[in-house]
Amino acid sequence: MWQWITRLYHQLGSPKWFMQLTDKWLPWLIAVTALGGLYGLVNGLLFAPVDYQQGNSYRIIYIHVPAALVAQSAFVMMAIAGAVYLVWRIKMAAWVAKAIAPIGASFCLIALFTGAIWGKPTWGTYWIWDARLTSMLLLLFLYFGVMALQKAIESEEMSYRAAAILSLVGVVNIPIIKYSVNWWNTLHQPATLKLTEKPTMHIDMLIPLLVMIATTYVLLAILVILRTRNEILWHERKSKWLKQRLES
Amino acid sequence: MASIQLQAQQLYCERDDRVLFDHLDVSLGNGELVQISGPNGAGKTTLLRLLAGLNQDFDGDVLWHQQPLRSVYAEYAQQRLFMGHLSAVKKALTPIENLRWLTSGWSVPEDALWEALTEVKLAGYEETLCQQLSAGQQRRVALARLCVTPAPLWILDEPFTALDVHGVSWLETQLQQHVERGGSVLITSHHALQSIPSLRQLQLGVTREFEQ
Amino acid sequence: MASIQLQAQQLYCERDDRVLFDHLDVSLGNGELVQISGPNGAGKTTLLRLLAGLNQDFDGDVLWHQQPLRSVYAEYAQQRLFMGHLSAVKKALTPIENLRWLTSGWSVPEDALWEALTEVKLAGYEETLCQQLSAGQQRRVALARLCVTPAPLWILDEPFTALDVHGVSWLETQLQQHVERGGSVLITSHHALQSIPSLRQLQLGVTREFEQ
Amino acid sequence: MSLTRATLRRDFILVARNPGEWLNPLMFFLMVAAMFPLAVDQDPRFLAKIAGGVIWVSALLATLLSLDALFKMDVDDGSLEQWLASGESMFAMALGKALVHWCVSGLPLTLMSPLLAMMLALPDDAYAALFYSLAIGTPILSLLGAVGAALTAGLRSGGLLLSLLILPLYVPVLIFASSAVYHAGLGMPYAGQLGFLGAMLALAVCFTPLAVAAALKLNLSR
Amino acid sequence: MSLTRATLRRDFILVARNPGEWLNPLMFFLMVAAMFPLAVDQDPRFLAKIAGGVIWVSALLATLLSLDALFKMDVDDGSLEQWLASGESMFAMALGKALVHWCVSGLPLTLMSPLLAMMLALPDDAYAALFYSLAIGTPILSLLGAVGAALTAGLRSGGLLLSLLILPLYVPVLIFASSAVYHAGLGMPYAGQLGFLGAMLALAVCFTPLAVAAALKLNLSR
Ligand code: HEM
Ligand SMILES: Nc1ncnc2c1ncn2[C@@H]1O[C@H](COP(=O)(O)OP(=O)(O)OP(=O)(O)O)[C@@H](O)[C@H]1O
Ligand SMILES: Nc1ncnc2c1ncn2[C@@H]1O[C@H](COP(=O)(O)OP(=O)(O)OP(=O)(O)O)[C@@H](O)[C@H]1O
Ligand SMILES: [Mg+2]
Ligand SMILES: [Mg+2]
Repeated sequence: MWQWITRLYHQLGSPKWFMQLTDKWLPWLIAVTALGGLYGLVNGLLFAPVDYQQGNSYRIIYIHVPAALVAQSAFVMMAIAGAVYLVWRIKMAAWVAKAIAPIGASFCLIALFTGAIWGKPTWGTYWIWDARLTSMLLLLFLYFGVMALQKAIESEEMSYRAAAILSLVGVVNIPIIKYSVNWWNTLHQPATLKLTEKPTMHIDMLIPLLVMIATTYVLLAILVILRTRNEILWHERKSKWLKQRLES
Repeated sequence: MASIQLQAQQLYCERDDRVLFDHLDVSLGNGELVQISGPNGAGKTTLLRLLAGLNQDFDGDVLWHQQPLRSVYAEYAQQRLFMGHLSAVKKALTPIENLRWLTSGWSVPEDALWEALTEVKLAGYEETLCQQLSAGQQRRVALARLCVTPAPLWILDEPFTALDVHGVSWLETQLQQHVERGGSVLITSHHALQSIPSLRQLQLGVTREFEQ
Repeated sequence: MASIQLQAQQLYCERDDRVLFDHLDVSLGNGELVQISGPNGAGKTTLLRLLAGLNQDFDGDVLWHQQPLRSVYAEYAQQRLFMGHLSAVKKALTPIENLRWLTSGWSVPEDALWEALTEVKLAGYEETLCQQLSAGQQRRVALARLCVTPAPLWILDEPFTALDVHGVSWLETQLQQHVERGGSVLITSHHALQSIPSLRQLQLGVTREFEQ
Repeated sequence: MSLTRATLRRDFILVARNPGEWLNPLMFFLMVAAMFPLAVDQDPRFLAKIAGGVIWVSALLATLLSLDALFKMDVDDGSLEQWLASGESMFAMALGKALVHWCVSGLPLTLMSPLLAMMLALPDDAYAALFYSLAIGTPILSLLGAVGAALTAGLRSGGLLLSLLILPLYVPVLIFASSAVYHAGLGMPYAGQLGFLGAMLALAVCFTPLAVAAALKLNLSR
Repeated sequence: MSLTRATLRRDFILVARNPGEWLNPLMFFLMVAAMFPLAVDQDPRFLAKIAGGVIWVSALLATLLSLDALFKMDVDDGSLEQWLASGESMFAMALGKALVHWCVSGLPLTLMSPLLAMMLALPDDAYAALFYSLAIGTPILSLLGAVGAALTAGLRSGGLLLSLLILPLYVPVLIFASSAVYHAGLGMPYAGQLGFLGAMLALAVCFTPLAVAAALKLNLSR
């Protein structure tokens, strides 16, 4: 058992192993994304029944909800990777954390953007200060904070560690922020516009949605892997194994 | 080399009720090197900044070609190069960018700048950000302009700071050559400059000792 | 004097893909003075900070009494005094207040502090704000603690900066006395320290020259 | 321990010698709050509704601005290096620094808040709530802010970056505090909100010094 | 002249190398504006009334914060000394510095303002007024701010002191600009207010560089 753990530890820390592993995995992951995406989008956009309240505009849910969920999970992943780096000084973890930040922020932007587009037909406005929207916006700010800090520090080591500390502080705060924002929104007098009460979902709508959510997580994995590989290629550009690899 | 004629007469300066110098006369012409020496706190930096026209908190006259410094300041500025304690090297720029800025008052051709960096042993670091250079290397960036600016009068405050042995002897050679070409130098340094023949010393008073 | 046993084995450090030192061994015991020398950018400051436990960005072991530095850091810190490029002198405080802070890790009696300031020729300036002192005088404030801290191991980065001739010889005497008392000193300086008999030199590699 | 105590004493001497350090945040607080009526509407009934929020936002910004210098000076002049070289506990140091900061920013703001409340026509019932919420809330701002200040201490464009990092973290404090004031103004109970603020303060005291210490140690390997 | 041009080029290189310099004020602007609904009330009808004022106050604060570094870096590293030593015209230099500052702070804010206007439910009629008032008003903020930045460049707690010095000077800009936006929201004409802003801008371009130059020369006799 212990041996297995130490082996895993060394493997996880090894860029070479990561490259080899992801060489094998990437095609499969991409295939899964393509299939899942195709299925989810075709079913969601073409075959799922029309919503009796919102007509066809609800179909943006197939992008909006997965993006929102992934954006939140990505932050947690980033914080975990950061913590691993802080404790064990595994360079790989820092590279993964660095790779996640812009991806998470992008998903966050997608969720906000699709939500805003969706808001226009449903609420008649692009933006209201609803609890969920607000906490999503704050999440975006947290992402920007981490990225800005990373950019601002020249020494690479330091920037990794600083970003890790910040994302840990952030991840502790996310539940507090979410909670307080929820509470704020429900205790003040209610806004004139509200998220439409969600009709219990038709099964034909639900399945494509679940597929899309799963697919988006896989997409997140792919993007993180690709960006991490870039980091590896850059940082290990002098190493022997990489030169051999590139030659063969 | 343009003609140099800097004269200071009857300078008087006090800081915090302590007289730094009084009835001080300084004059400088072509081919001269004046080292201002004295213990810490004697007023060397103060005197240098004053002669460079950067400090007007004194009594007495500073003349450039017989004219008060302030009235011909722009011309004077063209003719003298000032290097203070602070090196004006931006850490977020590369040595070549810094040098370009430092010499922008004179029109210096681009390749002369690259040569100057090579001259101060920074070849290969031209495109590295200065924050990644060591203390002495940053200092060399600032010194590189001595090779390229045409100003005949140099005013240097502790230019030997942070330089290694080679750097020091390089700078001594520069000073000497400049003086031989007919330029002149006003310098403070705790470093002995004996190797330069035309050296003149200007000793500033010792700091007052307090009784306990 | 407490016993000193600092060992560094197989140190390796690179910055920006340039190896500063490799397979470097350093050891220091009572009564030794090691001067780390080398040209600008050789890695002297880096090595010093690393031996002081202020930089962990290297490979190899640094041992204090046979134990890894990080595991006995608090004890080690009590035994060594570190002075870097930055002097940690607050300009809005007076010399005596600064010195009090600088020595607060050891319990130093108040009158020893005043004596130390007299020793570095700052008598009379004890209650002046440091921003009104000259470059060299500010440096002396930081140096004053050499006279009063009981730490046996001194790590000093370019301590001669900005000192005048008297200051330099004073500091040399201090170093010599400290070593004679059984203390030890690790120092970088572009200044020659020949006067001290037990001097050992540690030469760091020359900077890589680039071809044009 | 001794160095921590010496540092606290030194910091208070510095503040005493440069009263701007506590006067400036206070003035800024007053000015920002005073700008709102100019920018929005001077009608007291209208102001009464926004007063609590405006005062809290101003307090938050004033705290933020004064955070910038918290560790920067110490990094620049080498004091932090000496501190790290001393091998003493960072936790105590971080806590001490936050305490000094609060005494310099949060405390004067809290004491001055009734004046602003009056100028902005805050309902009488809400004065106590404003005072208590500031008294409990501003220490949280100092503690969280210290994390940001430590992370950005060695950087060039520190001030703004710092704001970016910690403004989102300030949101819960802002929400609970301004809601306390708002409810008090309507005559409703607000003990719950203050309780939450208290809980947050307890959490912050325990954990933020850890983050500050870790962030300061980053400066080790510069 | 050549040094002024070199300085402009150098400053733009520095900005390009450190995008935080223009991104951070922008983010700060967005964040501060987003705090208000949290602190006050999220009802769109209510927000619509304060939106113009809130956006302008946020813009003003964002500009203020980014001013701090305008001359400070140059003083600290000796660039200003070199500049003074060069004997070139200070007027051009001051104007150039303000221009760079505006490109980095005011311009991005102006371009982003419609987004914030949307989030704060600004009435549709007021969008144009907001945009124009920012386009004319933020250069004034940069120019006036440069005076404060020059005065406080050599000081320790510059940031806050700077705010204190120039916030009062910003008040007229704030009043005219927010009144323009407010009137536009009610469907009333607002050309008059913009006219005043324009006149102020013209004045500021002519005179503030003189003040900046004088303030920088104070650093001569340090
Ligand atoms: C900018 C605008 C919007 C943002 C930022 C936003 C944000 C979010 C977030 C963060 C989630 C994830 C679920 C969670 O964590 O609770 C979510 C889910 C969802 N959103 Fe939005 N949203 C926006 C607009 C809208 C609009 C206009 C609608 C439809 C009227 C909508 C309907 C939904 C639904 C149905 C879900 C999934 C159900 C659930 O998980 O609760 N959203 N949104
Ligand atoms: N912050 C940094 N980031 C990256 N590289 C650095 C950094 N600081 C120094 N270096 C590199 O490390 C090398 C050694 O620097 P160091 O400051 O140790 O030199 P030094 O021997 O003390 O030189 P000097 O005599 O000029 O003080 C330099 O050549 C520089 O390129
Ligand atoms: N900003 C200041 N305000 C008031 N007095 C000052 C100021 N700067 C320097 N002084 C005083 O002027 C005296 C001379 O300072 P100056 O910096 O000219 O000395 P220096 O000869 O250059 O010394 P060093 O060799 O240490 O550089 C000092 O003793 C100091 O007391
Ligand atoms: Mg001097
Ligand atoms: Mg060095």
